[in-house]
Amino acid sequence: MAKKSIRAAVNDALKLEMRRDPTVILIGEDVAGGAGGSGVQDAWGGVLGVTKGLYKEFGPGRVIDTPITESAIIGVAAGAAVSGLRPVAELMFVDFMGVCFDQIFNQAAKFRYMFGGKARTPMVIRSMMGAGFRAAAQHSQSLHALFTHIPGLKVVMPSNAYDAKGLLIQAIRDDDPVIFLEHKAIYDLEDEVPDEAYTIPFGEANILREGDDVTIVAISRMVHVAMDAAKRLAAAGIQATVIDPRTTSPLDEDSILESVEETGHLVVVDEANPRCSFATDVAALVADRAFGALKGPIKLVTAPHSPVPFAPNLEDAYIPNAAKVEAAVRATLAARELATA
Amino acid sequence: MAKKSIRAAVNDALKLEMRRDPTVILIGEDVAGGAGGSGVQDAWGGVLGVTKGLYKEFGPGRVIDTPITESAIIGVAAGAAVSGLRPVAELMFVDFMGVCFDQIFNQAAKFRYMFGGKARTPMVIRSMMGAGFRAAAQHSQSLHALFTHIPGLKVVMPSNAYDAKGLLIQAIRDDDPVIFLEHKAIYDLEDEVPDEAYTIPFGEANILREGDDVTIVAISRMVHVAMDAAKRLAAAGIQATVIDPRTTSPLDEDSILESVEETGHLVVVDEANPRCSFATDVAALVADRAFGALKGPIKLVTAPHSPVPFAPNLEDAYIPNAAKVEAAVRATLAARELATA
Amino acid sequence: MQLSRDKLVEAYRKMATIRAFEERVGAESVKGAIPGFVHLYAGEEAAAVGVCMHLGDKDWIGSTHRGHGHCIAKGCSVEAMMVEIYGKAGGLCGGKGGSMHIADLHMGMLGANGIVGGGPPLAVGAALSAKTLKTGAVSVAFLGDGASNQGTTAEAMNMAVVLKVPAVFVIENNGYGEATAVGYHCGAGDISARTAAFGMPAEKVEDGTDFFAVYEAAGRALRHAREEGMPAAVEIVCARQGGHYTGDPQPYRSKDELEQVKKNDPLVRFRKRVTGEGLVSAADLDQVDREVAALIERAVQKAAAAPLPAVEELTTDVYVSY
Amino acid sequence: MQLSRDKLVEAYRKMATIRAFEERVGAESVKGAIPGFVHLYAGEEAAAVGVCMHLGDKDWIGSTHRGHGHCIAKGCSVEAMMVEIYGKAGGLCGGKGGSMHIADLHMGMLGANGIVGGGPPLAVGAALSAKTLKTGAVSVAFLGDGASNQGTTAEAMNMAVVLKVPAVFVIENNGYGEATAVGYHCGAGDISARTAAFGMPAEKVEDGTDFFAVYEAAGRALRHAREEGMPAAVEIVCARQGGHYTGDPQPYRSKDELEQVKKNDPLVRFRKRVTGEGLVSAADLDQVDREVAALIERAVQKAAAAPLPAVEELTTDVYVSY
Ligand SMILES: Cc1ncc(C[n+]2csc(CCOP(=O)(O)OP(=O)(O)O)c2C)c(N)n1
Ligand SMILES: Cc1ncc(C[n+]2csc(CCOP(=O)(O)OP(=O)(O)O)c2C)c(N)n1
Ligand SMILES: [Mg+2]
Ligand SMILES: [Mg+2]
Repeated sequence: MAKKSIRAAVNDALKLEMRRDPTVILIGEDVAGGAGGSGVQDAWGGVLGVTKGLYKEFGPGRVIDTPITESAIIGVAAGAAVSGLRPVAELMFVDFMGVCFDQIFNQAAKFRYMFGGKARTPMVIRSMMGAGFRAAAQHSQSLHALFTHIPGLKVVMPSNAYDAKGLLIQAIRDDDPVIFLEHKAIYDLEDEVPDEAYTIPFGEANILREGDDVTIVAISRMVHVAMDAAKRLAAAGIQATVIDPRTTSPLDEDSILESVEETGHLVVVDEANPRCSFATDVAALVADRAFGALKGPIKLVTAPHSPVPFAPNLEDAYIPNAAKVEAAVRATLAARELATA
Repeated sequence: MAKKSIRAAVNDALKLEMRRDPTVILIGEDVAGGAGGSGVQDAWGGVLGVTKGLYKEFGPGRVIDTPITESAIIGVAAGAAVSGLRPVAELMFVDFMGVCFDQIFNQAAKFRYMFGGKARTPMVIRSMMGAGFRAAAQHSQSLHALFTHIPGLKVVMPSNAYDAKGLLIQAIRDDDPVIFLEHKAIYDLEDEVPDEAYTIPFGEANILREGDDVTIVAISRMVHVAMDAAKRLAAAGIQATVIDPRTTSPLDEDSILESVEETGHLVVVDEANPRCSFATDVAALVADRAFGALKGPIKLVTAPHSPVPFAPNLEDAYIPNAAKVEAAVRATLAARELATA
Repeated sequence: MQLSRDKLVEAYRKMATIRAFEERVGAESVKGAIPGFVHLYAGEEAAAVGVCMHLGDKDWIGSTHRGHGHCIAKGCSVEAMMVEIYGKAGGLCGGKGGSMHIADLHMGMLGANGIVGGGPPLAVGAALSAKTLKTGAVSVAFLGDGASNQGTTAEAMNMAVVLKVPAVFVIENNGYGEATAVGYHCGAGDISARTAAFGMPAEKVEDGTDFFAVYEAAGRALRHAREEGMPAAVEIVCARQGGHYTGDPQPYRSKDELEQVKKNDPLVRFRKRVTGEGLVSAADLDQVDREVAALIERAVQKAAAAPLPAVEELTTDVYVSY
Repeated sequence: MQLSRDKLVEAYRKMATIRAFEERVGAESVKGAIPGFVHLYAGEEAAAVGVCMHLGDKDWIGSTHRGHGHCIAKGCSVEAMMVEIYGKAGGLCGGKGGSMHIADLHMGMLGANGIVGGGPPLAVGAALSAKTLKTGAVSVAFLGDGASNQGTTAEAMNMAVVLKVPAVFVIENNGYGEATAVGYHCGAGDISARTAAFGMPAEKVEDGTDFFAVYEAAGRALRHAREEGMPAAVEIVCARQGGHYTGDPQPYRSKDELEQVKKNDPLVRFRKRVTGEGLVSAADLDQVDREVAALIERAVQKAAAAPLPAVEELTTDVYVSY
């Protein structure tokens, strides 16, 4: 098995599915790059090169460069999805959702329900998320809570290359609209990734390590932050279970609840802003359905309630890190010790 | 003091502030109604007549009808707000936010932070929310979680006429962008409303009743559902505290926490979809900061994870009601009895 | 483009069906039999039918909040539509969509739309499917004068030209977006010229209550789309006979204007022309009227009698799988 | 519209400042001294300066992701800009905004914008303020060829016409939106004609590297806005000398094209003309170049030496009050 980066794994998934299924198309800004220019076509393969090479293999009929008009990109994908294609639309940075949100949440997400179950809308919206690139307030956001809030959407947030490939193939084959969020700061993370196609079902968490003392739920890039914290904690004799739900909608509630039933403590790590967030979502789930097992407060480690700043030191302070996760774990465990003292 | 409906209270607030401050303008679709037509101007005053009469008093320079282009409406309001006006923009139904969300969350909400504190963006976006009108999936949503998630926005959701007037005057005088959500199903609810101008500060909850057994947090129309449930429960000897936060951002955390410290039980009632919602937000707050006081699971009473259906019986089943709130209260109290049994 | 007698009768039947449907829906709505609010298409029949007479089942249309006419013209079941508008089980969308969300993908009807400007990008998407899958289909985006200003419409038009797809934009300029007149809300003054400036042939039918004028202009646009695989547009100047929604007292329209509208009734004009030219007899049209009336009556009976959806359906069909 | 010698020197100084600023930012960025990515304006100087020479402090501009040139042309502090781009304390936005969010409301600069098409509605809003408050100001929306397709732009143009406000849309057609050429992404082929179809005078400056051509066309548009209180537009055909962002290898542009761009350097052309016509001496322009070089050097020194923002500022200024 070869080592592949998340970037390569995503490319791989797209390539394999486009080979397998002629109705899969790619549409977005500069997904090839160079249309109409005086130089070469396939100049970019997306701003960060993720779709590089697909244009060469599949041509302009299936790797479709567009104007900078996201409502039309997403709307065209949605319209194509209900009429026979299986489009993968690229919404470059998820921060741009604001110019096309209607097509996502009022159109694609609601067709099936509004039409009484008579529509299938098999489309994927790939988009880059996350801070860490010194790209400031409009190019660094983690907006998965907004999509997770909306019924009809599925939301996928891979944390590693293996998952990225399997989840994206699943997303493409899935008959519902899927928001597929790639964290741009971990594109180069490598993993063992099989060459052939495989799928990972939605709503099945990945349990990265098991420990009796505390449950840490984290997604996307935050999984790595959580694992760092878990290692530090282990060194101090505190054993954490780390759960990567991989998809926020659907959510593998059982894995989270079962773990908290055992550990009695929950910390959620989420790069997004704190209010009405995925972090609060998991907390509320547990505060209801695993309440009896809880031995300490549920701690959330998130970005502050502020936009993403540009200055590097501020941005670094903005993003949750292992030290903060560790502190959160210690805080909830302290409550138990206090109680039993 | 006269009885006034929420509709009249909103109209009143607009009128008083427009009289007081010549920089306050109203802009939106058919806020007057009739522009360019062969009949009378001021034909509508908004689709539900809320801004009726303002055109007559303030004229076309301050009550501005627009084309059906929400990004331009909100963007114009935001641009006007940073350059000397104090616009009140009308986004008819909050469901339409998807066609203009960028101007709300990436522009207006972020100016001050991105510009290092050098901008003031005193604008209000008034919009109708909520189910119950048999208007189906694209005209019935409760989308306050999406706004509450975004730093830089304030989110106001009045439940009665007195609050509507005071909160709207505060919103207009406020120097930050405010999302002001009027529940269309309670426009005709009447209350004692003073004729003169007054303000209600943001972030201060209204405690409608106090009881020792359980804390019920509810907003907008759900406040009335919660009060109904509280009355039923009182008849059965269960005393509930009912808290209406009035604004979800900022949130009066203290009032909620203090109450739960006393009651030990929390139920949140929210008309929105359940995931990453205001309901989970309040639950997470309490599961962290009032954990030690909790004596039973936190129960959320929300709409299901589905779009709003058209059929009347389905829509009625969709909206949280007093029976569900009562059941939720009984469920969390049962946990205590179980524990103490 | 001479229409056969059968085609003329078919066109009349469709227009008459739309009219009867809308008048009845309006009446039932005022009576309180229909939940929510409805936007009626009465007065604009020549537009939907003049366009859809050129379409087959595999062609696509995207519609608007004022969508009943498009549905009927495209061939959706009138009974299933009525049941849907009543919010009952067995409706075209199981009672979950209602008037503003009627859709019938099997009939190439991509859906009414509660969002002004929501439809055009979707219709371009169906045109892309047609091109990619080489189905030979075309895709029509119906939109109003108000919607023509919406950014999504501009984007869809440009996208259709760039992607070189067989999409036709049909702008039903009924003079108003809600209570605001086109002379105010459309800065350009001329929707067709603005549409043409996006890079496609755009024709204006000044008298859009004349079925034949619409039919011919739409024919040219659709032929262009089918033969060249490229977008085109038609603006149809027409008028709604009623208010924006049932119950709208329309103070923004003068009596004169409303009288003028009544005079230009597309059904009356159609009847006059085809009977005047001896193409179809008045008796035959009367017979159509009777059949239509019976159809609508049956539909209403069925809708009124239909049960509400089972309450369990509240949470079904949010996803294909979840 | 003959420019005085002082004005000519001022124009040259602004263009030279932009060029020197951008070249230095590019170099510092490649060295890693500047966080993130930057979009440089080099090559398009005649556009920003040709337009902004007509503006006063109380006039407004809305800008883009490629905004440094607009800021400098409008009169923002070059030092404070550089500090901002370094993400340091004392920057124009306290280090919180960076290159893509530079704003200076006191100088009538509504902000760069990370969202393509985000600016035009905002600029129309400032024009509405000017009209309502009778300040006599005009408001300019700078936008790119790529942004000209964005729905928000279309909406803003229509809105400006409908609201009758003094907004001027300046479309900097540098041939590309990222790696996609205008010949592909703009179905209309002609941005100006499409803009005119929204109902405003729209002029095209075919050679937008000629400062004088831009200056004159912009003057006509701005006079229209100021005197009639109505919108106008100018399309400026120009070229970026570098890639979309620093580091873009630009395989989508041929060598020929890049050479052509170098030949049409707006600064070289300006210098040739004013010295050739004896309006300003080469020595005087050289002196300006030296002063500009010193200014940029000072700015970089200051930026490099400036401290990072205090970490407590992470959560300040989210709201005026909360
Ligand atoms: C995005 C959005 N904005 C506003 C509305 C409210 N609305 C419903 S219909 C309508 C008027 C549409 O006018 P037009 O496009 O001319 O269609 P017509 O009603 O005349 O058929 C408006 C403003 C909406 N449904 N969606
Ligand atoms: C809404 C949105 N979509 C996409 C982008 C990514 N992006 C940044 S600049 C750019 C190209 C803009 O082209 P143009 O308007 O011609 O300006 P230029 O870069 O040529 O100055 C794109 C696509 C963005 N920032 N915002
Ligand atoms: Mg209309
Ligand atoms: Mg460009």
